[in-house]
Amino acid sequence: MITPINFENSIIILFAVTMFYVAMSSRMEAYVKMLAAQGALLFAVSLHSISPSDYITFSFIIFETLVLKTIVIPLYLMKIIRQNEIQREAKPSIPNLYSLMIVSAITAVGFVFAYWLAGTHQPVNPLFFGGAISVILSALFIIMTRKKLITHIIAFIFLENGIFLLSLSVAQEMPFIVNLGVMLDIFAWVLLAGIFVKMIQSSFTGQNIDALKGLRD
Amino acid sequence: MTSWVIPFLLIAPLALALTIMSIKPMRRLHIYITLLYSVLHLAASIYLMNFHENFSLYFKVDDLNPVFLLVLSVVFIAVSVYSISFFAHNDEKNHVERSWKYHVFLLLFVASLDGILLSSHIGMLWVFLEASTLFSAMLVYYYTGKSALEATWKYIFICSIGISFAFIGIILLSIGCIGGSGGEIELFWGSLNHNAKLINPFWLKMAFPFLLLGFGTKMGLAPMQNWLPDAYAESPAPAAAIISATLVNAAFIGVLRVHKVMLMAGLGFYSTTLLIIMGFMSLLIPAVYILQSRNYKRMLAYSSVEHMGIVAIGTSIGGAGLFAALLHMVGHSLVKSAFFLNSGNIFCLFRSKKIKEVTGLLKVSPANAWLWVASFVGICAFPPFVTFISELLIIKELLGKSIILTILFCAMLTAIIYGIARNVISMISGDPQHAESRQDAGLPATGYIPQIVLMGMAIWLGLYIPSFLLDLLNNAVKFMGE
Amino acid sequence: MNLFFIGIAIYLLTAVLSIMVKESRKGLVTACGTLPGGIAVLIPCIKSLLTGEAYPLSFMANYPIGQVRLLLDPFAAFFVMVIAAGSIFCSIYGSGYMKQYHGKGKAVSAHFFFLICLFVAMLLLPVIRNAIVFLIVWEIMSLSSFFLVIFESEKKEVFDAGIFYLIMMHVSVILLTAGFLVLIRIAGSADFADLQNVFQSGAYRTVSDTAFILLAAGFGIKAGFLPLHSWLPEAHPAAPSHVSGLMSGVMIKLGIFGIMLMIMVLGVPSLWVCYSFTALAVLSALAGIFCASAQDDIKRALAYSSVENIGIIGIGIGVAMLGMAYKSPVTAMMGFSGALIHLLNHSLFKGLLFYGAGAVYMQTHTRNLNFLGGLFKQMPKTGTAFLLGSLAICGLPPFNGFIGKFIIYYSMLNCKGINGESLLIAAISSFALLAFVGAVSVLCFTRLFSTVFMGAARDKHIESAVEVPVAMTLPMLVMAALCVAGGVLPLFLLRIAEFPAAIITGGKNVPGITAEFHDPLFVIAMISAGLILLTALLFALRVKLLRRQPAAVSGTWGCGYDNPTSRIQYTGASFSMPFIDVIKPVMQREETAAGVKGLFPLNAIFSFRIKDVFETVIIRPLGQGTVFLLTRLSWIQDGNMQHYLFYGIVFLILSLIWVIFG
Amino acid sequence: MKIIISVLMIIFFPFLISGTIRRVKSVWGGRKGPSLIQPFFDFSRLMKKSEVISRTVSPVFMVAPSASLAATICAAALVPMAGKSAILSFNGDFIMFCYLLAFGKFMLVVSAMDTGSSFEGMGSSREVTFSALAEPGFFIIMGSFAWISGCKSFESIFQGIYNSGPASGLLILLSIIGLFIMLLTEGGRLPVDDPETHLELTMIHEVMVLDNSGPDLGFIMYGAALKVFLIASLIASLVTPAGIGFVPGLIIFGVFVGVEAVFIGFLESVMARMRMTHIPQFVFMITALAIIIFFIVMMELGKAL
Repeated sequence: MITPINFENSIIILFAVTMFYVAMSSRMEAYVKMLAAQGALLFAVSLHSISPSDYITFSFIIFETLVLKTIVIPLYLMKIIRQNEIQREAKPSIPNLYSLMIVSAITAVGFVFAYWLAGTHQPVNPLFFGGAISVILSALFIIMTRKKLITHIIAFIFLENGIFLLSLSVAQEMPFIVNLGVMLDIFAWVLLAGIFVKMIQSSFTGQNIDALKGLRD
Repeated sequence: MTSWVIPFLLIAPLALALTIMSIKPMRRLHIYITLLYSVLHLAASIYLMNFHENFSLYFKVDDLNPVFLLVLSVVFIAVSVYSISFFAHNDEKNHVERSWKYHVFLLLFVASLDGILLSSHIGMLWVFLEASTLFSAMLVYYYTGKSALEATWKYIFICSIGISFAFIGIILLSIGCIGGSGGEIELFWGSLNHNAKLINPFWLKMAFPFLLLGFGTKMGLAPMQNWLPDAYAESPAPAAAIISATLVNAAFIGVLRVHKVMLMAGLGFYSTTLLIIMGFMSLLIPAVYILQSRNYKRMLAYSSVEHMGIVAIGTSIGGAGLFAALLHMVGHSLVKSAFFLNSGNIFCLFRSKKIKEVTGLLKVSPANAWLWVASFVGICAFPPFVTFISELLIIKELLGKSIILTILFCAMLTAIIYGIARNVISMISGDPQHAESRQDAGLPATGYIPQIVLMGMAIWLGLYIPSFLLDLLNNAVKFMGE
Repeated sequence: MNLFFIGIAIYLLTAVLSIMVKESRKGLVTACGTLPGGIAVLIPCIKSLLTGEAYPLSFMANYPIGQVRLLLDPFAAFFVMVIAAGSIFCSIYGSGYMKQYHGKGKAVSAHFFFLICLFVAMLLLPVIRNAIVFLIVWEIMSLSSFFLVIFESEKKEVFDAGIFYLIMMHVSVILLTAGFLVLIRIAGSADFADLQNVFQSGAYRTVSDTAFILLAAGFGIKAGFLPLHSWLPEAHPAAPSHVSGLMSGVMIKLGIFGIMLMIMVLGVPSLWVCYSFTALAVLSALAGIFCASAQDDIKRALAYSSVENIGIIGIGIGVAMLGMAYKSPVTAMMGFSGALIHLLNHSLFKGLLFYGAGAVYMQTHTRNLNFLGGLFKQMPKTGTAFLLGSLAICGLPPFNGFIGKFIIYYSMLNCKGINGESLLIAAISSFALLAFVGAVSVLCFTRLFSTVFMGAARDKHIESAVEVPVAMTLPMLVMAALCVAGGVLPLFLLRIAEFPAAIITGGKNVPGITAEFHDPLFVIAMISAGLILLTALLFALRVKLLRRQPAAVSGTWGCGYDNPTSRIQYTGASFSMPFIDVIKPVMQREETAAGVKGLFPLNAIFSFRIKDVFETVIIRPLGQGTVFLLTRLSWIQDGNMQHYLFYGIVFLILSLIWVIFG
Repeated sequence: MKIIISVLMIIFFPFLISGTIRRVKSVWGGRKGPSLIQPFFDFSRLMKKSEVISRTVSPVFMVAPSASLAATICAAALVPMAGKSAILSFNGDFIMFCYLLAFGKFMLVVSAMDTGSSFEGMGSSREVTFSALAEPGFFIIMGSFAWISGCKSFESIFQGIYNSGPASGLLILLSIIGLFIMLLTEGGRLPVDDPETHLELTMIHEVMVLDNSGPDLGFIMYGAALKVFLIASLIASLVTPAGIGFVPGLIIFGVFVGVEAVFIGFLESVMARMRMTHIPQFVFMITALAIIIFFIVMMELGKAL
């Protein structure tokens, strides 16, 4: 089935597009901006897709997407970046051009897969699903290829956003799944706070993954 | 019937943790608080073992989790007894002022494990799994410092990726539950098992690898076992002991429950195959690395991977194999925790984790040497330890499945035993190189009693499995079967 | 049976005591505890062996073991007797031998503890009739012997030997486990009696053959059959001498016990299995004695000769199996009784020889033949015992060794009348090769004894050696006396071997079936006694003749060379050289020679050692190959987290693809 | 009666045999040569002599010769002589025969090594090597005979071999050759060993007894001669036809032993000692012959079944 281009779908497509930008650029600020952008987009999607009928969930989600995802986490990360003078990602293991190609390929595959699912008897919204899958896979790809730890954190949050989108796709029927997604965010948030509050001073967050090969056999 | 025991298990640790934080300077008190709670924990789990109670739909004692609870309490008591000597004499870099953290996060960690074991809802289980990751991470990070930080980082990151996979799995499962023919299915284990046939098989099949990999990450199954050596090697001995002996079991219960859903849904073929593949991969990795590991705590970690692999293989066989797997899990928890506690003593004697630098243990302190050897014997599944019986049963069942796999299994076990034996014997024999290793050889009795007791239990089970444990295990097997 | 368990209890009590008393007393306590314990165990065994009674006992254990049956029938009693006797000698000797390690901070108490563990495990094994418990006790036996072997594990070679031994034992127990499980899966019970009921009938022929091969391999590793013998020459030299005496004299016999047990339980396997078993046994005997006659290390040589003797015992078993297969109960009975008798004898003289080697090592601190020599004058008791032991192990009359070999020969002579040329060929070839082995063992042991005890010392250091304490000489002399006694009382040996043999063959044969060669044995006894008497007479005559003229003492006649030193004596290497030349094709040997140069050559070196083909060709490459393969995979855990995640994701995607499209 | 005769033979024939051999050689060499019983005089002279012993030796050196001789005498009791009847005969006695000889050899070798002389070591190592190579052949022969005749003792085998089918003649012939080689090997005669050479390097048996003297030497000499006689009489009683009376049997036996002695002497006069490296092949011929014998036997039995 072909879904008409409406508000929601265009937002999801934007959502996927953000990953392209991440894949191209190697500037930290850009990553964080994209993070904020994704938060905003998710806010919009959830506005659109969650019925305001149950207020608890609704307000919870609103708070989560708008406050946490869009404002707090990006600001906090920006603070870390500023303090440690991490402007750019270290030289990635594959050139940005290729990573862009690969990410777009991943996105394509994701959407194709989603449409295939939708076509074959599976009741999913292909755009939701495809967007989610492509963002998740692209985030994993970013983790694979980028070297700075801070980038890994950011990419992990991208991953969560993808998952959040996925959970929105079943939001109507199973609202608590979305709550779980929120739990995951909180987890990441604690993780950031817990581990890096100590290390903000240290140069740990700016380190390369290559510096962390001490433990091996 | 609803109970007050489960909420006690979930709430009391928090309360105690807060108390400890409020009385940071009174260090001995922390130890006794932990000890007290561990005893209460044992009492609670024995109570729950006899009265299957539930709490608020989300927490339920069924036939599967009592045995896990029991193991958890036993190891917990052992660890908290050991903590007495650990913090009295044994604390490696004398981070006494930070010792409260250890107790706080130990309590919280145990609480989260209880949550995992008792939760009757897939989401609840997942939430507590997250929590356990965080708390255990803080335990791992007990010694600040570069390597500890690196280990913690890898641990947390890999595990959180795993957890995200698990969450994706849950979402896919829920899609299946919506789209199934039977209307909407609640994500309670009970209802999942009951309506397994109604879940849309496609989504269930999609969900399973995600869930298996997600829980398998915490369980230490290859290919996501990589965090395990780092985390175990860097964390303080008692923490390593309780993590290695209980966290993996908790993740294992998740795997078991998902596996059961698959079985109920008639998709057992897929889950069985994936489990056996992961099991054999988890046998291969230690076979490779135990031969060349230079650090005895990492060696122990790899052997944990191996045993999880054995457990997974047993599970995938099912029936008697599942019985053997559960028995093996019990035995492994007992022996491995003793092994790690003992490694704490050895580190205290030699101030080194390098196998090469630890020599002549037999001359430095015979008690530790023989405990070390005994735990080696137990971990290599020689009789009279219970691990021998369980591996015997697993081999028996595997023989029924396929000869090739059996040969592979035995060959890898032999290679692993070769590696461990070489390291352990070279550690106990010879003459001590470090002069300073002699002077503080005198550890308090609490540094030995837990290991001895755990060993004793493992041997006792190896010679005679008491009927109550038999009932627990059989019930669990029956539960998985029906 | 009660007495048996009282004995076991005494053993365990001794273990506890030996831990508690102070180091210098431990040996004494062990010896004093083992003596009554061993005797208490021996009494019911002898009773059952003479009367053929069986004492059962059974109790219920929890799942998964199930019902455990213990049975002290003559078959078990025979082995228990061997073990108990061995344990007594070993503990007495050990109490003396371990004195040299006191006060050196070595794990003496653990040593004695594991020694008694080993005793108890070995004593329990024969009476256990439940496969799983059998495996457990078996593994306990292997483990405790492992800890005994690595007593001096600070030495590199001891350490390596110990690990090698552990691995071989583990392989053997894996094979045993597999074999038993194959049976248990069919029979649904771990009790030997049930297995017997199921498989004795000959149904499931292939299953029982498979199981028999697996189990025979497993037990064969323990016993030291070719090509899995290579742990003996490693572990025996490594272990303290009383332990190696015990292992070689007693423990490896439990491998034989297992094989006999399997014949009893599974009935005789298919013909080709019997034939290949016999062939392997013959080969073990040959290879064992070949290697033994070329070793420079006393204990290595003795270890190889154990392989040889196990081979001889195996020949007896093989002939007996063939006899069973061809429905000739007489041959079967003779074969088994011959094997059992030789087993008993070997436990005596091999223990004795190892103890002698230990005494030599204790006094000279070397085991290398090329440094020893002339010890007889300094250690007359040890020397005498060793001489008698060597004569006995060569199977020469008037010693017990001859009896066992004779019966085995005889059982082969009996093969006529059973039809089948293949059997004849097998019989004649093993007949002839057994004779050859016997002759070569004469070479081997004349070489061993005379290079160690005869002539003059080849090295200054060992001239200070003196006789060892009585705690060590006593067991040796008693064992030597027993060797002679066995030679002159062959009928008694046959008597105690008949009931067990009858049980192995299925219990159908009445012991009287071997009456045919009672009178040969009787004549042999006469001749042996006569030989001893005649020797005494001639010696007396000689003394009488020489009483008048005093003997002139001079130097050895050096054939004109009037400045002999002890260095020009024939060494062990040169002694065995002609023979090594003869068997060159089958023995790999590596020589290192720096020939003489110039008019006045200063130093010329020549040394050669025999490589054990089976070890260099089969065992080592196997192990090294495995290790190599595994180390090739060591890129997995390279410390880079991205790779770690990559493995996971690849696995995830692959499994997803398989799940969805597969 | 028989026993007495056998005992007498055991006492006297060894001397006669070695006497004969010497006589034949010297006659062949154109000399007159000593009387036939000269060896007996040598023996009695040695008995009277005192002894010279080496410093290095131990008590074993004193006991060994007596023990060795005793073993050979015991072995003699098992060998069928006059009329194919032995003093003692039982099933499987030929096994014990071999092992008794081996016992004697063991003791001699050990005592030789006791002197610490390298020459004696040389001799003893050769001795044990070559006799080891002789062993299997003898056993194959006896085993095959035992099967084909269905008997298990020297006596009965030598009886039974005659009525064991057509091939028995061939069997006997082959086995005679085999046994004769064994005689040369065990008895230390040419071409295996040259008892009368003057170069110790080339000796086998003689060099082992360099340091023995007095009665010991006498024992050893007599033992060696006795060994030769025993194997010779094995051959002799093998060719004595079965079922003829005692006296003719006795005569044939005596004559044949004599013939063998002469033949040995003849060989020693016409042949030279082989190179040490060639001796194993020569000795191994026994086994080769024995294998042929075995296959003939198997054919016979195959017909039987």
